[in-house]
Amino acid sequence: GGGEGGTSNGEGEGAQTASGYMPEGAVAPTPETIEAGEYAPLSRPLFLYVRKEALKKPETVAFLRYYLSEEGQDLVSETGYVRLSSAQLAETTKILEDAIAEAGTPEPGDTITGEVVIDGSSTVSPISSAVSEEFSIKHPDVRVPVGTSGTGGGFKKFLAGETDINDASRPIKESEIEQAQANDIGYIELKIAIDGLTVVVNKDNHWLDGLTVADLRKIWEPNSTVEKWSDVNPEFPDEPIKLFGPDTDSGTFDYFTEVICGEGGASRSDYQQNTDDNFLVTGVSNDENALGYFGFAYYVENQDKVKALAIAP
Amino acid sequence: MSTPTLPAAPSPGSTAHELTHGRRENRLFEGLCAVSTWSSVAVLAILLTSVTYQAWGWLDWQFLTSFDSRKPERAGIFAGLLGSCWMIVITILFSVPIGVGAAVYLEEYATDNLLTRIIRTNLANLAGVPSIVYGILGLTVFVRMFGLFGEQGVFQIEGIPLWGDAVIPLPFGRTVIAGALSLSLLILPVIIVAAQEALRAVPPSLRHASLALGATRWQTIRHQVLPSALPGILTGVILAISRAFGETAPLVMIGAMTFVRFAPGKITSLEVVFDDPSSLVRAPFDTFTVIPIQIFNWVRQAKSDFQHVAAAGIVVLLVVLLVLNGLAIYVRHRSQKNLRW
Amino acid sequence: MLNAFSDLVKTREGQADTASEARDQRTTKIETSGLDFYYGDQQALFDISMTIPERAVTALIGPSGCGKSTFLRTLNRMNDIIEGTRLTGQVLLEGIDIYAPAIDVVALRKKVGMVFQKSTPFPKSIFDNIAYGPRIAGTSDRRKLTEIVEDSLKRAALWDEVKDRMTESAMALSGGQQQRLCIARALATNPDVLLMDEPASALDPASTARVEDLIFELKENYTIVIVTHNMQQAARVSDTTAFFFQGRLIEVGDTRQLFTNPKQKQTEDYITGRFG
Amino acid sequence: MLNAFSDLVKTREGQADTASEARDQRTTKIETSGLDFYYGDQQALFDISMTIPERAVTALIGPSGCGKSTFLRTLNRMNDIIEGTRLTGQVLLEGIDIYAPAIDVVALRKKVGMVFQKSTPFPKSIFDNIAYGPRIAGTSDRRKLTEIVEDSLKRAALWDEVKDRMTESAMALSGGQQQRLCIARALATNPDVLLMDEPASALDPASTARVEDLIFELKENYTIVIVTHNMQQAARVSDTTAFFFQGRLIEVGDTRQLFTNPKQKQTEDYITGRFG
Amino acid sequence: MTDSKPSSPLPSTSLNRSFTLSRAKEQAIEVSLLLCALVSIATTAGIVFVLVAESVFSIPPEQAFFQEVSVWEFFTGTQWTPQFADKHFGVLPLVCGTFLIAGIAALVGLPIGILSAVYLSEYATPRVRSIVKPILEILAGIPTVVYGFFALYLITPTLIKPLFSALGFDVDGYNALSAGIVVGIMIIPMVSSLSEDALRAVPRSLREAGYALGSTKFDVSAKVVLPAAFSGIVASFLLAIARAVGETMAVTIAAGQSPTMTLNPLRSVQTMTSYIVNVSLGDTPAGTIEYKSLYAVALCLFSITLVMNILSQFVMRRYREVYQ
Ligand SMILES: Nc1ncnc2c1ncn2[C@@H]1O[C@H](COP(=O)(O)OP(=O)(O)OP(=O)(O)O)[C@@H](O)[C@H]1O
Ligand SMILES: Nc1ncnc2c1ncn2[C@@H]1O[C@H](COP(=O)(O)OP(=O)(O)OP(=O)(O)O)[C@@H](O)[C@H]1O
Ligand SMILES: [Mg+2]
Ligand SMILES: [Mg+2]
Ligand SMILES: O=P([O-])([O-])[O-]
Repeated sequence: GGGEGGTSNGEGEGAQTASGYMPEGAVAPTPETIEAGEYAPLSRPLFLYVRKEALKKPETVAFLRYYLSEEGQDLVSETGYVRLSSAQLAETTKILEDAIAEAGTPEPGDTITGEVVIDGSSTVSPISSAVSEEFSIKHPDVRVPVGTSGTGGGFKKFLAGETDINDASRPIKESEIEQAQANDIGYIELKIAIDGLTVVVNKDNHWLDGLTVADLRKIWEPNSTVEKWSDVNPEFPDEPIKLFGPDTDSGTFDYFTEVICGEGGASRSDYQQNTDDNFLVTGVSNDENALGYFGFAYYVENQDKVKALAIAP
Repeated sequence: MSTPTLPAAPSPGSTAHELTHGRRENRLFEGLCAVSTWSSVAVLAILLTSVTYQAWGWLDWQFLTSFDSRKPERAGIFAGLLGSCWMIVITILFSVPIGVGAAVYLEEYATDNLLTRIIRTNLANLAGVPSIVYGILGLTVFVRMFGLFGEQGVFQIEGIPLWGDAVIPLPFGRTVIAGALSLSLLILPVIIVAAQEALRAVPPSLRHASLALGATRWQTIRHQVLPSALPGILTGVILAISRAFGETAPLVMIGAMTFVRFAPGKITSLEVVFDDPSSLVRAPFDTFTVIPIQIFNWVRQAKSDFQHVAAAGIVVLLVVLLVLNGLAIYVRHRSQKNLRW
Repeated sequence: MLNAFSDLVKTREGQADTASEARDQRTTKIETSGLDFYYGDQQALFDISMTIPERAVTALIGPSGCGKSTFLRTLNRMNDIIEGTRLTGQVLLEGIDIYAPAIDVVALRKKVGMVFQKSTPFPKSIFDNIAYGPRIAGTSDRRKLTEIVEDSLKRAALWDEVKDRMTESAMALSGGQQQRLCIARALATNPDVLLMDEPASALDPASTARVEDLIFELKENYTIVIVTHNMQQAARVSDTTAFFFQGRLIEVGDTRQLFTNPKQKQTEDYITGRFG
Repeated sequence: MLNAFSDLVKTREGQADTASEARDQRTTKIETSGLDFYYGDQQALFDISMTIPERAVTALIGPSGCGKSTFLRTLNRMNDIIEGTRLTGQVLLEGIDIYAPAIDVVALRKKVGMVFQKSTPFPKSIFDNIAYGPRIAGTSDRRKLTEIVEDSLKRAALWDEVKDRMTESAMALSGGQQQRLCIARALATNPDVLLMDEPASALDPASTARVEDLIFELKENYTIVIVTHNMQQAARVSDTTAFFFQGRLIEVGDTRQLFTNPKQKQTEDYITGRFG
Repeated sequence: MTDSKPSSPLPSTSLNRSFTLSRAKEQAIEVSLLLCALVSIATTAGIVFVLVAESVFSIPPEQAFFQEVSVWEFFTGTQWTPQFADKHFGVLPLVCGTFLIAGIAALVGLPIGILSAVYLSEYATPRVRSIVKPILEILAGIPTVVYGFFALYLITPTLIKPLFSALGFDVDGYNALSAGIVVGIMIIPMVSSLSEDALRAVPRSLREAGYALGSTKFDVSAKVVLPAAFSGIVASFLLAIARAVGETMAVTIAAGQSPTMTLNPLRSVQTMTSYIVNVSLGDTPAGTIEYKSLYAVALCLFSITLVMNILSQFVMRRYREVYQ
């Protein structure tokens, strides 16, 4: 393939050598831009929903405190998300401590045992898994299994009382609140990190560095006619466009379709989809003409394999 | 008809010429067949070396004794090893008695009627059902129990006498026992067919001799037929078990958890069992992972180092399988030595 | 050829004579009447009526496929285990119809032991082979078992040869020893009747002679029915001989008389080797 | 018994006589010298030296296991396909050593056809069975093939019976027809020599007669070597007979002379039925 | 040993069935063994029940998959988008993906398998056979995740990509070709061992007849033995293809998840099996139409493999009769 947009310089150490197409006002996703809210519209907060009943278990308390500790927030960065600012962190900690006080849970001792069951968002699960892993090294007798059923799937179990904590990449929905009331499930919402949705292309794509939201909509809207890159923008090469996206069960999908196409679930369907974002990374990194989107974390972990696009509103 | 040549001179005449002319397509075909055959061997060699190469440096004691981790260098297969062991033990407990029992019925009791003919045809068909379909069956029947008991974990039986406070969830949910039951159904046809063959190889004279001594049918089976068929049955069982060991799709359906940092029943060492024997009862009703699922999970990881972790897991799996196969060959060999007719 | 037979019979003439006298007083052990037997649709026995005297040897002879084995196996219902067989008529053992519904086949087979043409030792030790019958009958006392095993082996004239190797595999014995082992095994269940289907046909002459001697001795205590292809053998060991042909009982009578002076033409043709 | 044989031989005496005269002028087709043959370690043939005359029928007789089939199969190297066999000595076909390294076995077998005891039709149509040989030899012209098939079937005296069912499966033919089909199939490759290993032993008497007639006719054009268990048959169809015993060639000679006046004691014992 | 008079029907005899307990035990054993044998029937019944219940009947009936989606749409639709706002339930893309991969597998596995079988049964010395057969058995025993790994990390990047890219084709990272190739490798042992059985069942006399007519080994193998074993070979082919159709993990790992209606082997496709795995991994809530689609797809898969199995059994029985 080849492109008009100035692909000539081939190598380009560090993907940022702006040589490809870049729309006006595009912002690249970095921890800074996301935390500062500059990387709009594709950034969002991530939550834990905790069942109040579960808070009565000392192991849950210990786990959540660890989650919000300095070490826990380090794991947020390590897994590629953006940690809370200290003000935000203080706010979340307060919500948690108030709830603990309300539940009247005894102070956890040195040796805690038991189980904290987590399920939910695949976006959040890397953080929860990392926290779980480190936590269980400190407290070997506490088991913290982390499932990845997606935010919606996780809520189903959470609201049936099967899990203690639900990872969520979006706030709880009206319908889910109703379900909670019906099932008499009390919960608290803890904001624990910020995520940027990242739109990525192949590492060897040298002619594209950014897109507008409008471009993205053109590509992703239902029944989109975009088959080649040149259908998006005549300046782009006349190559087939290969699309990768998360599974429709995921909050990431809901969020992206909502923001880009204006309605949750509204998307073209002829792209390669997978529950597992890792599939998408591999897919995009294997294909020069690919474009995909997934959570910022996966991008951070795979910066050497894929290139993030700057997005203009 | 060629003209008669006199015996004396081996002339370079027509006969001699006729008889000494070679053929090429023969060689070509043999070559093709040989290449085909040896290419399979080559594929195996490539597969083994490439996997071993990728696993090199990753397969160490730490790998065998660690739980899974988000960091490839910390990730280990311990949970999968224990999970696989539990899975296999329970699968054996279910499938071997039922499989051998079914084979004994078909070979020793069944008369040729519609029912037995249906059973036999059905067995052949079952052997060809894709494994994932067994997963769906297991999911509906063993995990969810048709939803008879509502959602998972809602209904539990506690304080079983002898077992103590071990909790048996009903429905079973995504537990070892649900997986093992599904795998049992999966390998049952294999075991039955192998056991049937072993039973058929027992000479009828042995049965007649026993019956003529006033043994009942069951005594004859129990004391004469089964012991004689045992090596054959064992071989079949081992091969079936090694199939179950590598089976992934049904367990994915059952929902064996992919990121598990614990062993079923919290049994991480022998001490745990001694301290709290009821953990042995709890384990089958615990969530689990198995080696092939861990491999599947690692293969899907984007971090390229997980590729090596997966390869290390594959080496462990293949070693276990080769040991099982070796065992089968050994048993077969022993039986040929011990039982001569 | 007739001469050859008379020669043979003569060798034991004294015995045969006394036996012949004894027979008249002897009671009937087994009696069959109007026995028909079918393998599926194919009839293998036609209307067999004969009596088998107690404590004597009855030989069944006849060409291959004439139904000797089939008849023998009706006597302890071993034919039951072949699918699709059917029997009409009666077999009375000590006056009791062994095909009556109330009969326990297992008990019957303990009472009516059987030894096959090809020796069939179990792939176990010599001891376990002999002890098998008593064990399944419920004897578990080791002393008692040892006693039974020794006694049975002695009766089968095998004790001296194997007494030091009781734990060795029975498969390691010679053909003749294996056959006597099978006889001992049958004796261990303490039967009244011993059925033998060509028990020596797979053996070398020396072993055959030992087995024949054994049969001769055993008849003091047991009722013996033996199938044989070998007419010399029938002449040597039996008191009564029955000649079967194409599923029918052609002639039955005192062995000596049957061989020297058969009543039926078919019998004569057979024993003089004109067919078969 | 000797008389019975002479009777048989007489029925074709006229022919045999003329044949006998003809033989002296006849050339040798095959000559073996010092032939030893081994299956693994076991020697099956010992120092066989004999000549087989052209355009005549040579019969090989002898008791079971004496090496007749083995000898026959050395003549077209069919033994080659059995693993672990070994041969020393020579087999000359028209003076050429067929075991020489330069020899193309495939061409040899076309020249030396073979028919087996049990007929072996391929599970194909009658036509394809006969056309098989010519086809693998490279003939693909349908007209030519049809010609060959018709001709071969006629020579094998089968044409009239099957001419309307050429596309039917050869498996549907009767035993005798199948055997003649196999002969026709062998003829279709246009051999010089025809080896037949008990070609009629699985057939009923009527079919046997037809095959024998056929052999008798074929010898006008072919050199035929036939193995048979049936001495009457050997006497009826062959010009020369060779008697094998325990892997050795005991006697070979004019058929009539061998049956009426065997030189060796063993031969006489065998043909008079004293063993075998 | 009692003297007895023939006639008295019920004398005190040891022959009567006195000890009914042991008879009851015998009976109980037989019944429980029968129950064991019936487990296999129950399994089949269970499979059919589960698949049919969820997709055709279900309680209440109007929630059955085929109530919400017409059978016509299911079997003729060319779009499979159960999880989108705009849902389509045309199973053809999945069937197409399945058969594309099975087809590639057949192209790879059947010729190699049958040629190996010929080699083993006609050419190989016993020594070679004794080496090669266990190796093929090992190949058959390797778990399918391993094959998936093999396809994704070895075949695609080092074989398919360079080769087809050099030829100017566009290759997806996940593609049907590499998945098809490994599935083909997987079925080789099955084809070769079943076909070898069929070849060996051809009577030796037929081979000898062939040789006696001046056939080369090639002639005998190709023109006598193979045609004679034809139906046995066909049966092994059918079984192997059924296996390829039902293969799951290797395909899930290596072929991608795109339900596209394509016959291009370089594209990413989704098979019926990998759709099932995908749904179950995503943990779609039970009771939704997407979830039920899993059962409908599984029913479709089950029917296809069942038909192939039955066909192959039928064919196999036919060939057994040939030599009788
Ligand atoms: N299991 C069976 N099923 C069907 N037919 C049978 C069976 N056993 C024997 N027969 C037939 O019954 C007839 C009598 O057989 P039987 O074995 O009693 O003969 P036999 O006199 O013992 O012969 P042999 O001396 O060869 O042992 C024969 O025609 C035989 O083919
Ligand atoms: N394939 C073989 N492997 C080993 N030994 C064999 C083989 N074929 C034949 N023999 C042995 O070679 C000897 C001669 O056998 P051959 O078949 O030539 O005898 P035959 O005269 O044709 O007997 P028959 O009349 O029974 O056909 C026999 O002892 C036989 O056991
Ligand atoms: Mg018999
Ligand atoms: Mg022969
Ligand atoms: O975060 P999600 O797994 O719901 O996409």
